[in-house]
This record gives sequence, C-alpha cells and structure tokens, in this order.
Amino acid sequence: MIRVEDLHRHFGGFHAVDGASLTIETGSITGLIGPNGAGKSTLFNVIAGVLPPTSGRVFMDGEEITGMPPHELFHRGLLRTFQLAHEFSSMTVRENLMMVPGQQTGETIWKTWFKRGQIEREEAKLRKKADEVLDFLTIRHLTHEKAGNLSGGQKKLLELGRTMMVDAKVVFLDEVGAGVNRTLLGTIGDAIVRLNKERGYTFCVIEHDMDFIGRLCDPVIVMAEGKVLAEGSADQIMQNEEVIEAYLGTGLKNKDMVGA
Amino acid sequence: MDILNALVAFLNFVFIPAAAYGAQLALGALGVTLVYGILRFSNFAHGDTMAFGTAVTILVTWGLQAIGISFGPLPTALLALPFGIAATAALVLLTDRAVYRFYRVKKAAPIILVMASVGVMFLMNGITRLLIGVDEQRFSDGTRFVMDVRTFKAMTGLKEGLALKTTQVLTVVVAMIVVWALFRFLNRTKSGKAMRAYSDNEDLALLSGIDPEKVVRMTWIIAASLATIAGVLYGLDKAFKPFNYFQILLPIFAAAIVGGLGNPLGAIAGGFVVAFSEVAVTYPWLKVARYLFPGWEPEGLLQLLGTEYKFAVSFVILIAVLLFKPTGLFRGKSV
Amino acid sequence: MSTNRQAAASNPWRAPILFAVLAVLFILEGTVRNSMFSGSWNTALAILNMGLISAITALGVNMQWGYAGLFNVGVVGFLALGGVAPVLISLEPVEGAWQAGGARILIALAVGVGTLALATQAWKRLKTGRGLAVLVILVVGFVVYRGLFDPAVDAIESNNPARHGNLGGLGLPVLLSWAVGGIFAAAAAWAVGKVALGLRSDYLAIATLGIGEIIVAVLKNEDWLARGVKNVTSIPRPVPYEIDLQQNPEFVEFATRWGFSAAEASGIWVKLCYMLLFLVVLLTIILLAELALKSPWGRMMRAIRDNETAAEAMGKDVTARHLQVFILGSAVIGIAGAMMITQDGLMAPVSYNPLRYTFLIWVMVIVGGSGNNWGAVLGAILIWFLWIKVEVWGPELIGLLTSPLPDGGLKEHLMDSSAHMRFIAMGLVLLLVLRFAPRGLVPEN
Amino acid sequence: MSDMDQTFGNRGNRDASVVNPHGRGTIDGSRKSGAVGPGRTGDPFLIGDSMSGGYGRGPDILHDCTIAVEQGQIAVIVGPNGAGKSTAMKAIFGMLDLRKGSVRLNGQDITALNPQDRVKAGMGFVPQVNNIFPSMTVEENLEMGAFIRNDDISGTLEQVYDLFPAVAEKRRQAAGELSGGQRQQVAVGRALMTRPKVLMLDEPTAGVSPIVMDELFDRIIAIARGGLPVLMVEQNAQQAMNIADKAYVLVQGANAHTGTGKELMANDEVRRTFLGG
Amino acid sequence: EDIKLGISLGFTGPLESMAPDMANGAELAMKEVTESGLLLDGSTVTAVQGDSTCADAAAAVATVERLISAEGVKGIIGGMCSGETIASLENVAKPNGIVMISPSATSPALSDIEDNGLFFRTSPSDARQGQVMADIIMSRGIDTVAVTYTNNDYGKGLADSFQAAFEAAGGTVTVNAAHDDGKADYSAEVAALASAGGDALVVAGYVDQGGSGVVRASLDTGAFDTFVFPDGMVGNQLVENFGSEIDGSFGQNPAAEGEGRDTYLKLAEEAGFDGSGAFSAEAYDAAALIMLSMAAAGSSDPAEYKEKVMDIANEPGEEIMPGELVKALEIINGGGDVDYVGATSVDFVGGGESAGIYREVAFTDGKMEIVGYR
Ligand SMILES: Nc1ncnc2c1ncn2[C@@H]1O[C@H](COP(=O)(O)OP(=O)(O)OP(=O)(O)O)[C@@H](O)[C@H]1O
Ligand SMILES: Nc1ncnc2c1ncn2[C@@H]1O[C@H](COP(=O)(O)OP(=O)(O)OP(=O)(O)O)[C@@H](O)[C@H]1O
Ligand SMILES: [Mg+2]
Ligand SMILES: [Mg+2]
Repeated sequence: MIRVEDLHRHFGGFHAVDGASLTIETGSITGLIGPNGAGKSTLFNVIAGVLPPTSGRVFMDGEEITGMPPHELFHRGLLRTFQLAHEFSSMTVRENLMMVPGQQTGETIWKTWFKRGQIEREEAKLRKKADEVLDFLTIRHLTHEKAGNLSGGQKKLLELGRTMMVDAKVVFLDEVGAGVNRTLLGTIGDAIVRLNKERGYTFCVIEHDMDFIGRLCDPVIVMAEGKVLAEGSADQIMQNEEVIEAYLGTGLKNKDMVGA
Repeated sequence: MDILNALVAFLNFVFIPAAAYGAQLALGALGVTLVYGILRFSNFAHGDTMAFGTAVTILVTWGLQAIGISFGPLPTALLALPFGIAATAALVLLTDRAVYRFYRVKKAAPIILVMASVGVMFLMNGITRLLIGVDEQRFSDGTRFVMDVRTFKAMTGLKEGLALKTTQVLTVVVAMIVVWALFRFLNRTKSGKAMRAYSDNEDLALLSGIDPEKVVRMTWIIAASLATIAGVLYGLDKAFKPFNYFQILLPIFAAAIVGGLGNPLGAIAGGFVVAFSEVAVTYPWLKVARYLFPGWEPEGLLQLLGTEYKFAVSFVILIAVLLFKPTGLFRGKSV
Repeated sequence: MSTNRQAAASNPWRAPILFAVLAVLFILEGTVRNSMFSGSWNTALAILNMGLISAITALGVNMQWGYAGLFNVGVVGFLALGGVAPVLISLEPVEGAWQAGGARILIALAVGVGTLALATQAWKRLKTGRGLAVLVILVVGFVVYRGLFDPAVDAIESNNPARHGNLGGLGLPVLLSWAVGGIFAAAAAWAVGKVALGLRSDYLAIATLGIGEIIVAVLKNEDWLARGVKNVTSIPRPVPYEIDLQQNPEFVEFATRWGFSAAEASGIWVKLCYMLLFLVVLLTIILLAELALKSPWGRMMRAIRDNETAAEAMGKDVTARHLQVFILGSAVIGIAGAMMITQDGLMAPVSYNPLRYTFLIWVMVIVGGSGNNWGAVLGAILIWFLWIKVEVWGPELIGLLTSPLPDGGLKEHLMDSSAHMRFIAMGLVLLLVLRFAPRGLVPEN
Repeated sequence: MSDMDQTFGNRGNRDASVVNPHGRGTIDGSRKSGAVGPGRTGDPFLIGDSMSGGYGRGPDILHDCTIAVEQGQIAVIVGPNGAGKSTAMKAIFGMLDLRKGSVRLNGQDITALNPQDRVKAGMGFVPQVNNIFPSMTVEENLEMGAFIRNDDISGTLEQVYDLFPAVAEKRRQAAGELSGGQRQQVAVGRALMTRPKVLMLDEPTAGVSPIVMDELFDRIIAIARGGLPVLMVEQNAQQAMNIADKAYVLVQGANAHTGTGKELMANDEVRRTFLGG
Repeated sequence: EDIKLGISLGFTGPLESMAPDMANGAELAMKEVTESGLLLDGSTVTAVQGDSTCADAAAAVATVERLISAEGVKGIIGGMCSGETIASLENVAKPNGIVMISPSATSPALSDIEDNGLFFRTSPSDARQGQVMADIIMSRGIDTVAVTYTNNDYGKGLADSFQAAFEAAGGTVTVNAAHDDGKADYSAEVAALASAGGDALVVAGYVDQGGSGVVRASLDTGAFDTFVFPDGMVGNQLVENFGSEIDGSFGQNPAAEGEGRDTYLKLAEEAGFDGSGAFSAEAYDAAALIMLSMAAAGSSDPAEYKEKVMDIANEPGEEIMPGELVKALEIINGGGDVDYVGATSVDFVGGGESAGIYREVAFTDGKMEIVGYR
C-alpha cells in the first residue's frame, strides 16, 4: 500500500503538486488522470524519488519512503516506467531484461575475477527467466535486437517486461498509452491485468485514454491543479460533473463540419 | 585617513587588478560558452584562437605604427583589432569548413568534436608560432595610466597609492560594451533568437526555416571576435606570449563551468568569481590590518594560503560554490 | 552517403593488423637507419617502454570514460600523485627529519582530516545553525592545523635543505611503490568523487581539473614531502644499472657474442627488463578489466552509461558505481605514474603539465577507440611513438615543403620554427585519425 | 539510435562535462536545395508519391508508399508502432533521402528541396518528439514559428493564445518547464504561427487530456475547412477516423489500406487490427 | 671526421622562447671551430638539435636517446631544465658514456650527482649567486627585500640560497614567495609581495616568463620601483620591456671581467641573433669547452676527452675569450695549455661546474650599465 500525505512540490513560486493526499491499495490497479499540468507526473516523480518533495510524506506499507533514491525504492519493490521509454538502447532486448535483478554476484567487481563458476550459473538462470518474460510479452523474436531499434510500442512492452524480472510489489506506469497503437495498447492492458491477477502486482497508471482507464482501473483518482479532485470507480468518475468540466469535455463541437 | 589607506591598498592590489583580469576571463569564457551552447562542444582551441587573433592584431599594429598612425591616448591596437577579428574569423570559418563541418553533417557524437578541437588547438598553436614566434611581444602604446601612483599620492596625500591603467579601464569598458551588445543580440534580434533556437533544438530550428549553417557561421564569427577582443585586451594589459594563451584556457574553462556551461550570463559571473577568488583569497591582510588596527604588529602576513595555491584555492571556492548552488551560478545547458 | 562508416569495425582482424603495423614501426625504428628512423634498438625500446606506461594510463582513462562516461580532466594530477609513491616508499629515510617534525606533521594532517570529517558530520547532523557551526569548526580546525603544521614543516625543510629538506622514504623495494601509487591516486579519486559525482555532470570536469592543479601545486610547494621543485633524484631501480652491467665481464662477453658493444647491450638489457615488468602490469590490468567487463558488472556499467535515469530506476546505485569506476581508473593511472617515476629515476613536479599528461592521454584514448581496452593500448603506443618521432619528422617535412621556396627570410623563418611542427604534426595526425576512424582505430564492438 | 550514432560512437550520458548533448539534431542542415521541377496535372495539393527510403545507409523503411492531401481536407495516417508513419512524414518534409519517388506540392515537384526551403515553400510540421525549444519562453517558441515571416505577427499570436488558453497563461515561462500536454499545445501553436499552406502534424494529441484533444480536433477541422489542408498521424484512431476525409493505414512502410475515415472504420478487420476497436 | 654534437634544449614548452638563442650560441662556437679546420686534423663539427621540451622528462630522454644512438653524437650541450637534464643524464648519457655540458641547469642536485665524470655545467651553482647578490644588495645600503622566484629548481634554489646569505649578513627578507611561469595573471603574487613590503624586490625568475609579468604588475601598481635581477632576468629584453621604468634597479649575471661578454655580444650580433638572451653565452661556452677538450685529448671519444674538460676550463694556460677558439686550437695543437674563460668566465670547481664570476649591472636612463665585477 502506498500512502501519500499532504504532498507539496513547488517549482519556484509555482505549486505543481499542492497538498495531494491519496492511497493506492495493495492489489489494485489505480488510475491517475487529470488535465495537462495537473501535477500527475510530478507526483509520480516525487513518489519514485526522482524529485524531492517540498513538504509532505510518502509511505509504503507503513514505512516512510519520502525522498528515498530510486535505486533503494527498487529494492523495496517499487518500480516505475517512464512516460518516454527509457530503454538501454545500445544493449540487446535480452540484456535489457537481464540487467534488472539486483544482488547479482557478477555485479561485484572482484567476484567477477574469482567466482566465474557461480556467475555462469546465475547467468543461465537469468537468461531463462528473461526468455520466459519475452514469451509472455510476445516479443521473443526480438531477443537479440538492440533495444534502440524497437518501435515505440515495443519499447513500452520492454519497459513492462523489466518490471517482471523481479518480484515487484508496486509498479507505476506513466502514460503507457501515449503514442502506442490502440491494438497494441490492448495487449499491454491484458499484460497488466495478468500481472495483477497472477503475480499480485499493484499498479498505478497515468493515462489519458479513457477507454483504457475504464477497462482496467479501479479506483480512479482525478487530479487537478495539484490537488485530488475526485476519486471513485471509473464509471462514477465519468459521470462526475467537475471531472467532465475540467478534464473529459463533451466531445467535438465542429462535428458538423466533418465531410461525408 | 587610515581607513582610507586600507581601502586604497585593497583597491589597488585586489579590486582593480582582479576586475580587469575578471573581465578578460569573462570575455574568454563567453566565447567558450557560446561555442558550447550552440555548437555543442568544449572548444579546447579557444585559447589558441585568442593567441592567433592577438598575433594578427599585433602584426597590424606594428604596421600601423610603422606608417605613423596612432590612436591618441588609446592603444593603436584598438585600430588594428578589426583586422585581427577579420583574420581570426576567416581562420575559424576555414577550420569549421575543413574540420568541424564534416562531423556536424555526419551527426558525430560531440566528443569527437572536442577531440577534433584538441587537434585544431595543436595546429593553431603551431601556426601562431610560425606567424609571430614564441617570444613575448609588447604592443601597447598610448597613455599608460589614467591615474598613477605618484599622482594619486600627490593628489590625496595618502600613504598608499592607487594606479589605474588605461588598459584596465579599457578592458572593463570594452567587456561591458561587448557583453551588453551580445545580450541585446541574443535576446532581441531575430538572428540572435535563431541562434538560441538552434542551440535548443537543431531539428526544430530547421523546421522553422532557420538556416543552420548560417547560425553556425555566425557563432564562429562571434566566437572569433570575442576571442580576439579578449586576447588583445589581455595582451595589452599584460603581454603577449603564445604559451600563456594556452595556459589561460584553464581559468577560462573554470569560469565557464562555474557559471554554468552554455550560459552567457554565467560565463561573465564565472570570470569574476575565478579572478577574485584567485586574488582575494591569497591576499595577505597584513598591510590593511596595520592601517585598520594601528599598533598591532602581527607575526605573519595574515595570509590564508600562499599564492602558490592561488589556483588551487580558486578551484576549491568554485567547487564550494557549486556544492551550495547545485545548478551553477546560473543554470547551464548541461543539467 | 557516408564514406566513413567503419565497415571494418566488426572485423576481428582489425586489432591484430594494427598491432602488427605498430610492431613493424618499432622494428623499423630498431633496425633501419635513415632520416625517418634511428636504427637503434635503444631508441626503439625507450619509446616502447614509455608507450607501455602511457598505455596503462590510457587504460585508466578508458575505464572512466569508456566504461562509465566520466570525463577526467585531471589525469596529470593522478599521475603525479602516483609518482610520489616511489619517493616515499623506496628512498632511504632522511636522517634527522623524523625527529625534526615527522610526528608533528602526521598529527597536523590528522587534525586537518579530522576537521573536515567533523565539519561534514556537523553539516549532516545538525538541524539548526549548521552553517555557523561548520564555519566555526573549519576556522578553529584550520588555525590549529596551521599552528601544528607550519613549524613542523619549517623544521623538516631546514634539515639539510640543499640535499634533503624532506622526510625521505621508507627504504622499501621500489616495486612495492607501484601498488602504493595506485592507492594514493585512489584515495584522491575517492575524495573528488565523493564531492563531485552524483552532482551535475560538468562538476566532474571542474573538480578533476581542480584536483589536477591542486595535486601538482602541492607537489611543487610542499618540500617536506618530496622536495618540491628541488626534485628528487636517484630513485632506486628494480632493474640492474647499465654501469654495473658494463663492468660485469660475463655480460660484456655475452654482449660481444651477440655483436653489441657493452654500452649498447647494457642499455637494451635494462630496457628489456623494464619492458617485461611493464608488460606484466599491463596484461594483468587488461585481464582483470576484461573479466569484469564481460560479466554482469560490465553489463551494468554499460546500462548506466546508456541511460542513467533508467539504471537508477532499475535499482542500480549509479553514484556508487561511478565512484567505484572512477576510483579504479584513477588507481590505474596512479600505478602508471609510479611506474613512470621509477623508470625516470627522478621526481620533478614541474614536469607535470596538462598538455602532455592530460590532453595527450586523451588523444591516445580517443584515437585508439574509447571503450575498448586494446584500442586504448594501441592508441597510447602509437601516439607516443608519433609524439617522439614528429620531433624528427616535423623538420623533415618542413624542409620538404619549403624546398621549392627561394632561400631567404621566409624560408629561414620557417626552418627556424620547425620545432613547432611537433604541434602541427600532432594536430594533423589527430584530425586525420578522427576523420577516417572516428570511433577510434579499434572501436568498441 | 540512428545509423550515425552507431558510426560515431555515441558515448555515455556524462559527456555533458565537455559536450552539450541537448538539442542535437538528426537532420543534415547543410544540404543544399536542388531545383524545383514541374508538378503533374491532377495532383492533389500535397503528395508524397511512391516513396521508398530509409535512414542513412540503413535498409528501406518506406516501400513505395503514397500519401496525399487535398486542399481543404484532413488526411490521417494510422498504423502499428514502427510502421513508418513518422518516417513517411519526414520523407515528405525532406528530412531523409528518398531513394525512389517524389514529393509534389501545389503543382511543383519539390523532391530536391531541403527542409528549410520546404518551410519557405509553405509547409508546416510538428514532429512527434522534441517539438519545442525548451529553454526559450513560450512566446519565443511561437515567435520562432514565425521566423520566416516578415509581417506583423501579433494577430496570429493572439489567435494561438485564444486557442490554447492554458499556454497563454505561461507565455513568459520556459517551454521546457511545461507538462507533457502543455508542450504539445505549444508545438502545435508554433506550427500555426508559420501561416503555412499545408500543416503536417505527427501525433499532435499524444499525451493531451481528452478535453484538449477535442479542442485540438475542433481547431484542426476548422483550419482544414478554412482551406489549409492538414496531414496528420494519429494513434487516437477512432476519433481521428471520425474527422478524416482521407485515411491511410501503413504497415511496414507500405500502404495497406486507403479510404475515407468512415470506410475504414466500417471495415471490421482494419478496425480490429489497427484501430484497436 | 664529421663530429656531431647534440643540442638538447626545450624548443617547445615553457622555456621555448629561450632555446633558440641558446642553440645559436652553441652553433656559433661550432661554426667557428669548423671553419678554422684546426680541430683533430680538420674535422668538422655539426650540430644536431633535439627538443627536450624542458618539462617532459620522458620526451627529453627519448630525444637524447635518439641523439646518441641514432645520430651518434659525441657530446651534448644540454639539457635545459634541471629535472630533464638529470633524467637524460642518468638514463642515457651515463650508460652510453657521453659527455653532457648544460648551459642552464642550475639545480644543486646536479653538483654531487653520480656522473662518472661526464657532466659539467657552464652556469654557476645557485648557492654562489645567492651570496653575490646578497653582497651587492647590502653594499647598496638596502637591508629589507621581498623575494619572488620562479617555481622551479632554479628559482627556488637561488631564492633560498640568497635568503640564507642575506639574513646571515643581517638583512631581512620580508617574504620569499614563488610565482609560476606562464600563468595568466600575477596580481595575487604582487599583492602579497606588496603587503609584505621591502625596499626592493628580488626577482629570481626568467625575463621572458613570469619574471617580467611580476615586474610589470609591480610597476603598474606601484608596489615596488627598485628591483634586483639575477641571471635569468638580466638581458636586453629587460631593457626593451621596461625601458626607464626600472631605473635604479640592479642585478648581476655571470661574466668575465674584461671584454668576454661584450665580445660575445658583438659576435652574436654579427651572426644575427641576440647574445644577451638568458644562458645564450653559457651555451656558447659549453660547446667551446667540448670541442677544445676534444682537441686536447686528440680524440672525439667522450671517454677520453671528458678527462680534459677541467684542464681546459681552468688555469694554468693562456686565457681564451669568445671568438678566440682558433687561437685556442692553435695553442692546443701546439701542445700548449689554455684556460678557457669564454663569455661567462668559465672556471670549474668541484663537481665540474662554473665557479662563477659575476658582473654587477645597474639600470639608468633606460640602459643597462656594467658597474663592477664580483
Ligand atoms: N521543472 C519545472 N519548472 C517549473 N514548472 C514545472 C516544472 N516541471 C513541471 N512544472 C509545472 O508543473 C505543472 C505540473 O506538471 P506535470 O508534468 O506534473 O503535469 P502532468 O499532470 O503530468 O501533465 P500531463 O498530463 O500534461 O503530462 C505544470 O504546469 C508544469 O508547467
Ligand atoms: N533515426 C532513425 N534511424 C534508423 N531507423 C529509424 C530511425 N527512426 C525510426 N527508425 C526505424 O524506422 C521504422 C519506422 O519508424 P517510425 O518512427 O516511422 O514509426 P512510426 O510508424 O512513426 O511508429 P510510432 O507509432 O511508434 O511512432 C522503425 O522500425 C524504426 O525502428
Ligand atoms: Mg505528465
Ligand atoms: Mg511516429
């Protein structure tokens, strides 16, 4: 469970996050939506340790994690993906996955000199695991491709795949859908649901595609101007007047101008 | 009276020299930072570009002096400066054509450009020496002092003297004019904005109809002008010696970095920070203290650290500045 | 479109071929005597030995740059620091120096380090008024430190200043100092890294630039340590002396059997001994580096270099890893520094100038192919060879170029300036290599 | 990663100590334009005709791909990720060398023009990524959009601010400090400032909230009906199809399906495989 | 026989501006001897230049290695800076048994270096000059001075020996601080020196290096107006640089009583270079010594002629001035003794270094005048 208490993050005089409090329940797929500039990404970055908060606290399973660096959060099972895919572009897809697990013997430099055997065994296991993940994501054929050569959507799948290399507890996804083909987005959605069901991952998802949110998320939290505006099931949210006014809108006005 | 004496001693030995030196560094750092911001690499050849520009200016100055042209109380070198700038601009444009352009077109990693600039540094180094030799050259003429020690003492009756050299005044004034002009250019004119746009996002600049090669040419010309002006002012104030122009590269880079690489305002602030920390931190306060506390005869020189460590001290200060101000004095391009 | 795509980049023969070319150059230098080559094995081996030391330095820089993308502009400082080790380890202790102030100096240094540690702790622990507290600690610490340090230094430096005036060494075998040199450099790297890594990236440049200057300044001015600019000479050697060999009848006989004069043979013999030692160090370092690079550690480093933010999010402690690799690289540079001083037999701090010991090393790494250990080695030896040879080739070239000119002022001026061809030629070589092999001669695969 | 990055050794990201990795381009800006040829009769306003080409010396990404837009119309390109949609847009804009095919605009063959000159010829483009000047203020970003104009731009400026009020509020702020969606709005605004003859948008709605997306589409419709043809890539395929006069489905660099938006929406297979319906 | 002599000087690097005049000096001597045709039955002497870089010991060693093993030189005029000189002496010259005579390496460390009798220098030791300078200053009634020295073994050695001598004679040195050559700015140094104060400033540096920079800044700020210049500073360039601004200053450099130095200056002028450049005369003497010793030994083999160097340099024998190498060769060939005095009054003591006679110079009306010898 992730709990955010009265979080503030200011840039100069601008309050990007302005007293947000929210809870992400264990085992849920929580959606986070809101107008552009509502402070969603900033909130994410603060939770994930990329930005220090101006004030406020963040807890994970009752322990305070405010301001902890990302690599420590990783070891506590808090993983995140990026709005713009952050793959290791000069490494192969499989290497992208194999580098993920922490505490690898072969990551300690002197052990690479004296413990070759053990490292070999671990590597074999990792390779197997990576291949399983690739199968799961249906991109096994790209095993030896350089990650930099993948298309946008495939990179997003790879991002997701990295979270599967370890036993993550909570995964934050920042706009998985932006720029991703809608059919592929369906596949990603399926993967998220499966991870949630089969492995018990908790997800927090930022997304502007309401179909996607509606299909996956419960509950949905709406942010606006740095604060939580509303919270509830996807259906409730879509009926909420405030949310419609601030975020959803009422559809095209110029529809009549569209030609036959 | 004694307080005045203390103040004058401080001005004479710390403030005025450091201000002039700072202005020289600032001009140099401005060139480095401009190339870094727009052409995206640290130009190690900048010191030698300064040397080349100064060498040409000196040769022209000699020519002018030989035919009897002078600039009244101001150094003749100022008249020769445009020629120096033109020659230097021609040289850097030529190097750009022959060296840098290739990598730019190929979209090579900028580090390749850095290394290429080391190569260019070696070349220019040699060319300058072929041109004017390795010896120290002096070329300042005109009135040397705006105020010299003797006159000052006679005028004020103080025990401490104050000297203000023409070149020092000139350096600071020219630096201020150049900086002001550069800022106006970058922030107000279309071409200046085009340069900033190119620095921000090359492709998008192209898509807005900006001709990148023109931006590059303009950058080089400005950098060459800044380098020549800085070099000539420095040479007028001190002396010209090619080797020293390589050495000055270090404080120039320090200034550019502490101010935030790629940020013109930072380069200027950086220049003064470096200059003042070099001069002020190793200044022995003995003399000043004697005036301020008459009768007190301290044992040592009241010097924090020996001048041998002036450069080291200035680096420690720079790092301290950066630690407390992690974005640099001004935010640079390399956050 | 591009004619410069290095199709040969993946060619496995590229490195061996280039090394063979290098070998041929050295053989020519050793055997052929004309205006281009000296035809002397002594010259060839002398260049090679220094080339090997440069190669080790380049390996260190390559670890930092090639593996982690850390730009170290203070190579000269770490080399110099490594160079102190032979002095402090292998020289005999100076009579009377320790009694004069040795203990006090150590105490003073301890006070200095203690002050810094205390100040850091105060900065971290205190919540209120920490600025003031730190300032007070620093000022008091500095005064106490200077109070202890200055008299001790005076005492030591006035102890027979013409010959000594320093603490001297421990009288231990000089080979030990190579490791110690590495440790010295590593310690400095730790300090720099602690401050500068993990902050904005250009801080590393300024911090290393600064530490390079600072270390050299300390070496120049702290006479008690290694005599400052008065230089330390006659540092013991790990190999025999030529003079001794020349006086050894067996050796002389051996030399004549091979058709060498005793003087020439002794020079060659000594250089071969050095070469062997250097090769052992070089190959050990390469072996360890390659083992590390070809394992998950290397993969992690590549990932960090590739994308820091993502690596951090994937649980890699980027700052710690940067620090580690920065320390390791600096240690290697320090080892090279100690080796260089051992070979020169002389510690002269004025000789540490950044052009030669920072820029030239960088040229070596980039020309060789950063990220590739063999590339760094190749680049180092080749560039060093050229750096030495352009001294001869430069004037030859100028002579050739000016031969069509009429005799007179201009020609004379150019001929007189031919020494500067060293720079011009170096610049040309660098530009040409960059042009035709922009990723270096042996690129990273 | 481009071919050239490979060739020239793209180093780690700490390079920033001596190099400035920000804002580097991928297009060769020094290329000179060739001559403009005559168009063909019956051409649409803008057409990329049977284009084939790829990046650097890499393999062909586009295979005989044709994209066109008529005066006053909206043309939409959809397709899976990596299909070559952005590549097709770049090809039309002259940002990569075509190995086959031609680009014709307004009755002229502009295949040989470089991107700068295509801007001058009246094309406006919003790339998919890196589409703002991060350290310049919002207002300066918009001014740069009008770089080739020599007339008074204040009117257009006001129009853009009216269109994107959220951005107007931040006109003195550096564009790099905006949120993802706000940046997207600035980017579109910049292109509008050019007063182009044809507007090309690469996923203009990626990352913008539904309400802004609707406004954007509204605006695009209005612009198109005002006579400025719009060519855009969209992943929000269902909405895009609703407003498209003409739609192209690209698969692996080739035209897979072409038709009006309604037609393609009506095609079940197309909808399932490409539009996520 | 064509005898080759190596000239290993820092043609590039920090002292690059001094090197050419030094090389010219050495070559002048060689030309003189070659043209006479009197050395070893008409042998010619050719110079082979090598760039020792001054700063880089490794490059210097490589250069000397090349001079010896590739060019086959029989003796070396060099090196330039002490560090580099020691490295090439120990690593190359000594193992190969080649004589080295340095015109400008003044480190005391070279005095008692283990050299197998192969190393000499025509520049006197720093210790001697320190004493002389202290005497001169005292004799002018100045008893408090500030000292700035170029931060290398030359400057430091000279400054230290001067301070010891001066304080022993009852003077006060207010500050003894280093300046680094080739730095961009000397304001900090001058500020420190001015703060310490003193009736005169001793500038133990190089005239075309930081030395001039410090003097410039001192004059400009009015920190000092009387300067004391040792050998690295005294030269025409000083007058060119400062003209009458340094009126009232004084200094000393090694030169024989009599016309030695003047003759050399004239010779140099005829040959088209500036003989007053620092250590140019010393280089001439170094080359002359090697060649005369060869003549005396009747061989160009260093192992043989090295024994003769001391004899040539010292009494007894006919005194030889610059430009009189022909005369010297004639005497030697005739079996006589010579005492080479040369341009710098060479007189070797102990470990084969110049004992040093100094001439005192003073600056008045923008000119340098010789006022006496010590
Ligand atoms: N570095 C910064 N400096 C100044 N303001 C910033 C900075 N980063 C973000 N902001 C401001 O904070 C606000 C929130 O930004 P944030 O990126 O969190 O929005 P968001 O909710 O993720 O929006 P979107 O859906 O468009 O991605 C925006 O108005 C933005 O302008
Ligand atoms: N600069 C480049 N250099 C080399 N290959 C590239 C480059 N940019 C894209 N590619 C490759 O070209 C193909 C098409 O890419 P493109 O960007 O056109 O796809 P897209 O249809 O726009 O996909 P998306 O919907 O993800 O944006 C992909 O396989 C991609 O890997
Ligand atoms: Mg966002
Ligand atoms: Mg695309």
